[in-house]
Amino acid sequence: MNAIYDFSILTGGIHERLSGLMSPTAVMITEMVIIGTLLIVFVALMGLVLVLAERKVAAFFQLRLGPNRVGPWGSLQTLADFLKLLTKELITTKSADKFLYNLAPFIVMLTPFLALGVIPFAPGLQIMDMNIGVFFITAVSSMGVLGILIGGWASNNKYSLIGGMRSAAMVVSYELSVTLAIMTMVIMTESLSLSEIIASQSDGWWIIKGHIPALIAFLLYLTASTAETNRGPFDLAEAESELTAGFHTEYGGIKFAFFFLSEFVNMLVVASIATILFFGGWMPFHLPFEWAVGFNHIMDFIPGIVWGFGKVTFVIFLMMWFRWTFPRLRIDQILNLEWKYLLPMNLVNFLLMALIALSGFYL
Amino acid sequence: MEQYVFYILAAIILVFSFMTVTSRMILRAAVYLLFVLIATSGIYFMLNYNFLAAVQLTVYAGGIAVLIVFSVLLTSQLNEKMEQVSLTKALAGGLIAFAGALLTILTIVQYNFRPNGLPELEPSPRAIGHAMLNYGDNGYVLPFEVISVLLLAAMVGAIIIAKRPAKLLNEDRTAIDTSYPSDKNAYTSRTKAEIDSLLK
Amino acid sequence: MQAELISKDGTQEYFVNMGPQHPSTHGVLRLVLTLDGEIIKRVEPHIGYVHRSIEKMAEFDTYKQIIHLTDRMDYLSAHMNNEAVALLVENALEIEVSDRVKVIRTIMSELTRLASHQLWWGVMGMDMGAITTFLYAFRDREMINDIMEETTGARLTMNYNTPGGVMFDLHPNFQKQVKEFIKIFKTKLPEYDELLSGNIIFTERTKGIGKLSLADAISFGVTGPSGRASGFACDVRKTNPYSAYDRVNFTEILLVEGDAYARYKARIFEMWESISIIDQLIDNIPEGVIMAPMKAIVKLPKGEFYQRVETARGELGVFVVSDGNKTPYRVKFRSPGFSNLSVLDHISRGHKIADLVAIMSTLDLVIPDIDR
Amino acid sequence: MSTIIAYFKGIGQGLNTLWTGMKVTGYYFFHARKEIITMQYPDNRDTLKIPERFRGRVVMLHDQNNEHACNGCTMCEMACPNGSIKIITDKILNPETGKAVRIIDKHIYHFSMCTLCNLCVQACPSNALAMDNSYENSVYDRSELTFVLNQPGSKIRDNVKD
Repeated sequence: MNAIYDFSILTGGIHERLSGLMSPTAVMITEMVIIGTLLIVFVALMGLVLVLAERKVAAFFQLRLGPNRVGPWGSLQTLADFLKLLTKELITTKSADKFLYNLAPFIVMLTPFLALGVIPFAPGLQIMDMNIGVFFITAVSSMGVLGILIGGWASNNKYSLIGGMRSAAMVVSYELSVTLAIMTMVIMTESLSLSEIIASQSDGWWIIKGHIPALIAFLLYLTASTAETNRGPFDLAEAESELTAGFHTEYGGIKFAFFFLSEFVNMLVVASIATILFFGGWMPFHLPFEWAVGFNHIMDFIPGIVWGFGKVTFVIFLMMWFRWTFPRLRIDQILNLEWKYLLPMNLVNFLLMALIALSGFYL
Repeated sequence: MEQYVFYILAAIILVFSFMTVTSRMILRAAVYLLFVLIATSGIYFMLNYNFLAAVQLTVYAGGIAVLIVFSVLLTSQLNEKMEQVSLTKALAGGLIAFAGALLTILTIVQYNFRPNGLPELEPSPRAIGHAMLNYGDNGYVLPFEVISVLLLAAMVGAIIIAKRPAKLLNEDRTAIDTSYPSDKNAYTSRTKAEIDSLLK
Repeated sequence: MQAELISKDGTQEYFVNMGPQHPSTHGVLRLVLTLDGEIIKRVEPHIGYVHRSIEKMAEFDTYKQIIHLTDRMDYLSAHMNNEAVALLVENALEIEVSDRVKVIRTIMSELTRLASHQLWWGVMGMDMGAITTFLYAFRDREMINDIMEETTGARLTMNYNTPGGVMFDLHPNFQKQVKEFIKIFKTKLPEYDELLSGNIIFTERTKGIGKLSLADAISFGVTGPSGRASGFACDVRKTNPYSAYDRVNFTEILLVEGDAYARYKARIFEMWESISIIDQLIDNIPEGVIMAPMKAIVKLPKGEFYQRVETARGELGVFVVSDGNKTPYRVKFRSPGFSNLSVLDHISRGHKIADLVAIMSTLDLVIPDIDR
Repeated sequence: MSTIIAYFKGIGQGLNTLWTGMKVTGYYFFHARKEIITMQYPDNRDTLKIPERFRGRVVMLHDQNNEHACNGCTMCEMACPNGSIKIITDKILNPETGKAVRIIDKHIYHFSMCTLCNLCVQACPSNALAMDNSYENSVYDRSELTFVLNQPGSKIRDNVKD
């Protein structure tokens, strides 16, 4: 791998410079502050970019132009919207449970932050390399639904409550499929650490190396994770045409922005996981054949950060494509889909993958 | 540094545990419990025992807490405050809790902790996996499998209990006239004569 | 609000106000739902939020002036509503309009029907969560609106018919534009099928939902595509042909299933039929006057008159009691939306909220048509 | 066995229908440049084509001599279903014949009440009224929607019959 593009040189340099200046504890605190700030900036920036991207993509699917008034190509539109949301009055409905009502947006916002902490976007561009990275992400992402559930209840609105209950029933069941699809790939990667998973794909992405079961696992993961992020066609929690706005009917201003932003950051998280598990994270496109050495070498010259974000963008685009094409499912159909189709298929696929891993029948 | 983090986490656990049992609003109590569970996993993280911490998050914070909130939402007295506990009950409960705490603290203080001399196990998921399915020394395959069977039995039992006699959800739906046959996959236009013949 | 009920299972029923402001009631319809969880126990439509007393206003207007009010009832089939009143006056006075007017009216009716069904299709998709269909439908509808605007001068409230004929002659571009539109729309209509009709999510959500039996359709008076999807042969164009419908070949769309998908399919089939009707007529519009000789002030003879036409939503009846004056004594519109709404409670019981949205969408309600 | 085949067949068919839908939207996405139909309204005023029959609002036709054809017969006032036209007539003496002749003082048109039904234009015996193609008619005050259709200082054309 080309060492020029490794971010650890940069981060290591900063660490050494700081260590020369102050005590280890102070270095640690300083670094934590820097990283925290950067993470918040990153999330805010990605939120703005993704919201704009969603609106533009939706517009092109629908033969519209999308935002094009504020800034060139409408690039500042989301910023303007964000400022508008910031300046709005924060209203709490009269008989809402104020503590829980105000807490819910933060719980929802917390989980993508936690998950982003362990995701490597480029070589060295990772806050913490945990040896159970994938497991950690599934663990924290299961908490996000609590925010929706609590927010839906605390709003004291029947539509919100229905939305929250739907979301809880849905996320709790789809978590199984997400985890199983991830576990299917973990059989191949033989590690839970995200950086090791990426490293195992230096000679080819798992979706190519793992062929049939990997492809099935990818489709299953994509479906289940779309459902877990509450996006269309699984956006039952908000279900505009049935529940007006679902669980965030009563939220306004910046609290609404939190719910809104968390959906997009969650999308980024699940797309990153898909990228890391199936498309080799920031690994360049390599073919696992002898004759492809030259080709592999050329691919190395494209920086890892481009590969990483390029693939994430692709997965996000797929999810947007789903959202802007399909009608919404009904709650019982969603649960049917999970328990009668995704879960059995996942289990069979898991078995298939285990057999393939045992027999060594992968590239 | 680590000490302070521990104190903070311990304080969170203590305060929110107390609030959980004293809160008179059932859903808030559940949310306080969530904080306790998260702080507990924080302590595991501090001990560098990532796997257990993640399990704590998945099973307790993500699973149990969600289920508790979910089932709390299904109870009927959700909007009312729980009744005030009577003084005698509170006293008795406090006394028992105090006695339990005293006993635990005494035991811990009196016990002479010393290193056991065993080699340090690397808490990697790989090692845990090996230990789980190992039937030699330090192997846990029997408890692992027994627990699996137990969980399966519990699940089957839960399904049996939850399964109501097949009752139509739309029982009070006005009876639909089924006098004409319905071919669900056809949906093609028909002439009036065809419909008349279907009706006969 | 009534006390909340405890059902047999010990679960609590509760009320939800769906509307008057709600994204899927498409206007100001208020539905009071009695729910058990997500299951609908009862639907109680509360109407009257856009009541403008058109029937009362019509008592003070001359017959020519009534027509512009009918534009505002079912604004999506404005032309057919106009035609109903115009035909009533013509039949009452026994005026024979020229063939040209008849053919123009038929083509315009079918174009309006197409536009209405296109809008319905887009909104149906949107109610189901597929927002993209809405924009595609509007793209195609725009062409019809442009044709309408060119000839009648308005896009929605056309007020094109008048007793004895039509207000303007066809625009010179009309034939060319309509042929162009038909040509384009024949390639776009299969897309509708690809996007929604065939989509497994869509079929799963509509098949077997909101079943309306033939007997119920007749007893509730559900007409139009909604009624014909249950096998109720109620097409006024066939049963009581008016204008030029007796000289064109078209099939009356009849299905037997009576569920939401059948109602959906009925409208899709109807679009093809509309295209075929326009195809047959557009090339041979006879020459003739566009206005039969009429007196300046129209007075209907004493008596009662009834005229029915097939709008995009079903059978529109106009009932006029005349006392011989220049204004009617009493006017009553039998609007299809009102009868179609009445069946909502009956067919949506036991379904889920999401199904209610689908059922309402397939009934194709236009609230001003219900309230008048 | 047949149920298993049906299960997988169902999955396959379902995925196929989904893919069919995605192809349609995908086509439009990748041909966005050609297919976009948005009209950027306030910017495209120059190229906006309004059909000549478009009913914007009622106007009275004046020729270059500031003369109109309205003799104040109030046919339009009677034809209007909403009462949005009010004609105030005046009488002047014709200097040649010495008879009193009816002319209009003000032809008042309440645009706020108008439904643009075209009946007044049709009712006019001397074709004095017409519909213009204006389409930006919003104002800040209701009173601005009341127009006097005959221009100040205008008079009736000579050849108009009474």
